[in-house]
Amino acid sequence: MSESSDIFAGSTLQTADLKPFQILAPDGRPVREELIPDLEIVEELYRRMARARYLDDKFMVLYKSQRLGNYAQFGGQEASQVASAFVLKAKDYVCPMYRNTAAMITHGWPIEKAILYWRGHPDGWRIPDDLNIMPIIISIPGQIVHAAGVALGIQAQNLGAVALSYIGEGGTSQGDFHAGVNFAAARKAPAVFIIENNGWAISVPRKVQSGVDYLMRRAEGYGIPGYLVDGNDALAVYTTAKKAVEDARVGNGPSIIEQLTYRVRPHTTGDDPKAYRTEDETNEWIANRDPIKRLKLFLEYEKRWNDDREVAMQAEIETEFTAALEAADHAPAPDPMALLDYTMIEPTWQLEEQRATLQARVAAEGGAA
Amino acid sequence: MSESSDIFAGSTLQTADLKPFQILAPDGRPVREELIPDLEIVEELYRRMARARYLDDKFMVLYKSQRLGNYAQFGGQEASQVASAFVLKAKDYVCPMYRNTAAMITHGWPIEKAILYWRGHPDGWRIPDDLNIMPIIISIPGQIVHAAGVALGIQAQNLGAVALSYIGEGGTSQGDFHAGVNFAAARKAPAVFIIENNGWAISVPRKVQSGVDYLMRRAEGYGIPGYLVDGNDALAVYTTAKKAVEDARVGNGPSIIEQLTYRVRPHTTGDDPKAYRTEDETNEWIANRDPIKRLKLFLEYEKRWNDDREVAMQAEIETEFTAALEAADHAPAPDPMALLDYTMIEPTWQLEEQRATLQARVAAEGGAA
Amino acid sequence: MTQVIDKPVGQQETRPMTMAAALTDAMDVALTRDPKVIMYGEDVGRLGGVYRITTGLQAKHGEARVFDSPLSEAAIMGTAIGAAAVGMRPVVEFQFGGFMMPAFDHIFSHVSRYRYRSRGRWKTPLVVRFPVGGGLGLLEQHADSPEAYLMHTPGIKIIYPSNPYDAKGLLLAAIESDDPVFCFETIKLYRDPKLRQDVPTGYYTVPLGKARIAREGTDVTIIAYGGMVQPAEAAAEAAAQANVSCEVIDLRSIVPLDIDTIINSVQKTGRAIVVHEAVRTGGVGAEIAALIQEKAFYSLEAPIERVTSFDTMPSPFNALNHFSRPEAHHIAEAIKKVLSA
Amino acid sequence: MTQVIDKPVGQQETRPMTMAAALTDAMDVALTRDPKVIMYGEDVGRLGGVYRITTGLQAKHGEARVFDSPLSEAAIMGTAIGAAAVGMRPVVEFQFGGFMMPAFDHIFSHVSRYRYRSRGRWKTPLVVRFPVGGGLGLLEQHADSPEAYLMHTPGIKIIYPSNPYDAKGLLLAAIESDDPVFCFETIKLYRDPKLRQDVPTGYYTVPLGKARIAREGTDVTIIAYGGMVQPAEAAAEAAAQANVSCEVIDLRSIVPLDIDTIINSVQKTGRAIVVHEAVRTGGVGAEIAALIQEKAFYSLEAPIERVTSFDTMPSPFNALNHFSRPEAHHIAEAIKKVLSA
Ligand SMILES: Cc1ncc(C[n+]2csc(CCOP(=O)(O)OP(=O)(O)O)c2C)c(N)n1
Ligand SMILES: Cc1ncc(C[n+]2csc(CCOP(=O)(O)OP(=O)(O)O)c2C)c(N)n1
Ligand SMILES: [Mg+2]
Ligand SMILES: [Mg+2]
Repeated sequence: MSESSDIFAGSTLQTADLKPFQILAPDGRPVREELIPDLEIVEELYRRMARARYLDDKFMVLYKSQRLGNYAQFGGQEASQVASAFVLKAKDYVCPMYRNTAAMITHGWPIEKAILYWRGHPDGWRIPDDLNIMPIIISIPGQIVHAAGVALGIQAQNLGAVALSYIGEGGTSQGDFHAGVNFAAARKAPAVFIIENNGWAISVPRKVQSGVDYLMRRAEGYGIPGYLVDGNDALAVYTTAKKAVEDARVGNGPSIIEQLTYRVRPHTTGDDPKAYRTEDETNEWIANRDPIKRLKLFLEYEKRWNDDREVAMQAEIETEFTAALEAADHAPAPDPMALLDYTMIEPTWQLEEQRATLQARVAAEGGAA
Repeated sequence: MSESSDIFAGSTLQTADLKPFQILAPDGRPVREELIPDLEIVEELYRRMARARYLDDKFMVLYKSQRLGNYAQFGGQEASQVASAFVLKAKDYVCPMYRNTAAMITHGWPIEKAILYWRGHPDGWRIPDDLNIMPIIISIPGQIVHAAGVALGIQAQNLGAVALSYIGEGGTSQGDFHAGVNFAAARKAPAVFIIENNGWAISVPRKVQSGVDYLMRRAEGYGIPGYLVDGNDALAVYTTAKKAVEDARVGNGPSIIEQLTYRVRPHTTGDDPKAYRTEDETNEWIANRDPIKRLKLFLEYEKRWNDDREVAMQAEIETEFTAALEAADHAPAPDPMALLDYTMIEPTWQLEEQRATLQARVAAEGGAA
Repeated sequence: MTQVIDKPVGQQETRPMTMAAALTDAMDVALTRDPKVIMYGEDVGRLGGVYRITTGLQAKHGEARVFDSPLSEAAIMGTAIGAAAVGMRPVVEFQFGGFMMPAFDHIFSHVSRYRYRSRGRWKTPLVVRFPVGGGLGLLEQHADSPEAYLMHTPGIKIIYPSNPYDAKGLLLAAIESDDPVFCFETIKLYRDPKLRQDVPTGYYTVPLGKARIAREGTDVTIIAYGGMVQPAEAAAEAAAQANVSCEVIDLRSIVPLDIDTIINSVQKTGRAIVVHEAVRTGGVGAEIAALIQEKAFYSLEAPIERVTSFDTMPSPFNALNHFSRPEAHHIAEAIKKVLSA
Repeated sequence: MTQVIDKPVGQQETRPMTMAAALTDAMDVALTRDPKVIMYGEDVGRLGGVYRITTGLQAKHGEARVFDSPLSEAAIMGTAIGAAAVGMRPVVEFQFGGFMMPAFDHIFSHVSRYRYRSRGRWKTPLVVRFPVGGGLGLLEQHADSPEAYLMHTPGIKIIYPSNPYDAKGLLLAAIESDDPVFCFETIKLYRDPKLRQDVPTGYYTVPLGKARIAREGTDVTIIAYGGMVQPAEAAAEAAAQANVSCEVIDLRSIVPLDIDTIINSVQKTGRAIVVHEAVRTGGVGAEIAALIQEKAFYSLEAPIERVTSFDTMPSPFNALNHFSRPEAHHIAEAIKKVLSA
């Protein structure tokens, strides 16, 4: 692919052919035996991915019965999110976007909070005090720049932590993707940027976003490592994220990891992909490249898994989720004052006036305020 | 420099070592004899670069005597601007930034207009009807995105033209650099993006902007060619720009060209570089790497140039400039209504009211309106 | 309820349309009439936009004229400027109003000034469309109403339709305008069945800068636009029960602003309320209040009231939306207030 | 001419300072007091910023705390949010006010909402400083006054000093504020020798939201801020010759806005003029006019006047600047107008 014009000494064009890094083939067989992590870890990854999948399935059900708002599903991207967030320590920060529920619960977000968040309940918006998760960002791709800033703050305070941020392949077309990554790279700040290339930005296919074959080639332009990874191979994701995070932690600066995966589900629960892509394409990924199935097959080959364990695990997952749902269902009705709380630490008189208006409106409705 | 980790099949990091493309060495000797363009062209380039230098020198003098506003000098970057804009046809578009006076006059901007522009005179802001030069952009780097749009318009109307835009190396850190280049690359629109890397963004040295060695490596991330060029070698600039422009014209899409040059003069006439860089650094460029001297030496070796021709040329340049200055000096005093003209094609009533206010104010001052 | 004025005489064929359908139809007409019109944005091609307002246009007019762009509002806006300058008439879409901000440098620094900057050499006849407003329990940032940012930015026009007929006519006028125009489309109105009305299928325009008197009245003037016209009308209807006669003005466009209609009305009623969904401080309501007191000072019998959202983020808390986003009963309170002043 | 109020009692040492020097001193004090304070932006390190407001700070406090950033306002703003959230107190600089727009998504979508969005988990105590205003014959885009865009954006504060004492005290209060603050610095005032005054060399703050009565008066209230305070004072002085007594209010901060001082004054004078350099439509003047008529309706004896720049690009035409940018004699006309109403 390299343009070796003999005239232009200094020209470049996609100088290296790239293949996504894999440890497990889609059928679960190791292709890089020597890189298999400790099997305890593999098992734990499997459990957490299964747990995430269960949540994603349940959220769809809750949405359909109007017990959840419009929700951005991650189903099919469990390896990509879980196996990467899994490498973090508690002191590390996740800077999430809307599709990162799996990464967030992996970093410790309580499922109950996730339910409340996607119900638009104030208690869901509150990030628990001990959790280093930044607010979910909807305006694409603010989180990338915030992550660079978190990394700057980590660096300045010598916290020994890392900021991990995610972005969709569509989001990489935004100017801020560039501005944020470049800033972090220029200052060697401890950030890791994961591009979850799930093939689609709502209805827009990957190829519309850019003329380049792989988006991690952008790393070349920042002087930082870029990794191309099979994003449905949990072990490849884990291994790469671990390297990138530890590199960042020791002061080697940021990396970009492109994880090739697929959004097998609609963009959000409100979307219908039939309008823009074939079911065949989707079904192929579901049938042959499911990240959870792949890991399970591997564990089965390794004799680390069987039906009994599966059944027990699923029961555990269900119990946990059911308890979380119950807790969420019992959350008090949102306090209407939440509309104005937290706008400012020192509210303006205008906000105080509006608070009085709000109180009056609530009272008129027979509310509590 | 390439990171050939045997673990990560898909990793990249600055895979190729790069050297700037050169045709002439700094001493004027050809290093790529076979690539010397027609000597007529070389002579014309020399004349135009000398003309540009003369203007830049004069503008400094005019500024000092308060006959010009604060002006962004290009002195030292003549090869970079003149030899690139020179490859354009009249139907091609230049999307300039504030430092591109040399490129603009090369594409046909009358010197008289340039003087008026930098005097803040309305007649200088008006771009003549037959000239395909877009407005000078100050907010960095709007022109890059506009160029992508001009290229889109060219493509849609099959105009067979190309949009050429310039940006400083500092400007490449902006999000919009990325958004604009990526858009053009994704649509294979006929645009060429020249990074004039003159070492400094006001007081900020190149290395602060990014961790990468050469900014043209960004091209890799858009799947387009990137060229690294000795920006003080007019023939290398010319040859590269020609290739990039003709590639764009025939539908091969955009390129990024990084031209290594140096801002030997202050950022603008109002700046004093002593505050942030050594005079040695600057003097080295002036003494050993001046683009005009290099071309002259070459022409002299080739026996295409001598003192008589030099004297005659300088006289011509002076005559032209003097006439332009005279014309500019005789431009009518700016019509105060220029303050509101051209804000809207269909002005709002507010603008009409303000027009009346303006008229009254002008009248009160004994003005013409 | 919605009265249509300015209906072109002699216009024959009509079809019942929602606001969404009327907007789609406007673009179809524009694409058909003028080969310089192109449309792009995120998801506008195959999908027809997340609200399906460009549905069918790519299929009918081809991928060269209606296409998906990379995900970058700055690129969408900035390239529209360049393309418009060299002869096209781009009609581009942002996916939501709140997502215009990555493009804001191109709005503030460029689209507003490109013509001025070149002293008329380059004009930028382009239209930017986007859904705005809340009340639908969507995610955060899907309910913003950023018109005041644009109103404070010279050189551009702003349309804000409240019904299908106006939507089509205003959008066609916007596409025809040589000044750049921003088109605010209230999500809540897109498919509101109450608004469905007979709209001419052919070409017509509704002139920019002419407000519509949605309801005549003599006691209080209520000034609204977009999604706030309905609650204003509802409040007026309710007030009528109590023998209070409200005039409801639907601005249709914010720039140009039909000051004559506003002032005439306030001179008659002596009392004014401005309603908008955007946050209060520094909103369009402030400008209109400032203008009214400037131009109808001696007619005013009560302070001008503003009914707006609170000065905070548009609520992502589904259950609480209705406490902040103006509703008919909030306007009713304002009516009481201006009457008791 | 400039009266200083709120001078902390017992403050001993002072030094004569221009506004530029006072701002530099404020930052020096902040860097010395609080290790969490860091400063970055374009050219702020070695050069000390294009207006040299950060001069000497890198040399004194080190490159780790005062540094040049890549040329990207979005990166500057966005990283300041992240860094502030995890414990720093960034004080960042945009090179000019008009250049904040590439960062506007981070302003509109993020810095204003980050705390709200996390329901208090993350706060963003940061300050963004930048030079604004014109009258100096600089290039285009070097004379903008974008405060109205920020005023309409909830969750942030805006300071706008008019003299050295306030500049230092407001900036220190801003750095201490746990809410994000935007600091507008009028270029024309930076080194205005008329403003040079004795300023305490130590730590002190001027509280945000308390306006300064720059001149007492009884006939007309003139509300101004930043670079407009001087022309307002000059107009008041001229009016005094004709026995018209003007009260001049220097707002000091736009958010919070000292509405009490404004309303008290208008209740006394019955006449109000708001002056700003920003374009007229949708400006801060509209909000203040709207508030005055809301809260002092029955005291008003004339329509509130606005003296502002025209609704167009701040003039790049050096010779013409003074026709648009408010000057004392424009304010004088407004005084006549409100008196003759
Ligand atoms: C600034 C901005 N513009 C537009 C949108 C609307 N939008 C939401 S999701 C989406 C597609 C994102 O695709 P991608 O980045 O690939 O992430 P994915 O949803 O596939 O995870 C768009 C355009 C947005 N959220 N923010
Ligand atoms: C959006 C924006 N931010 C800041 C500036 C102020 N500024 C003017 S020139 C300059 C440095 C530009 O350096 P570079 O891009 O290398 O171009 P050069 O001046 O060296 O040609 C800066 C920061 C600007 N013009 N626009
Ligand atoms: Mg995607
Ligand atoms: Mg430079």
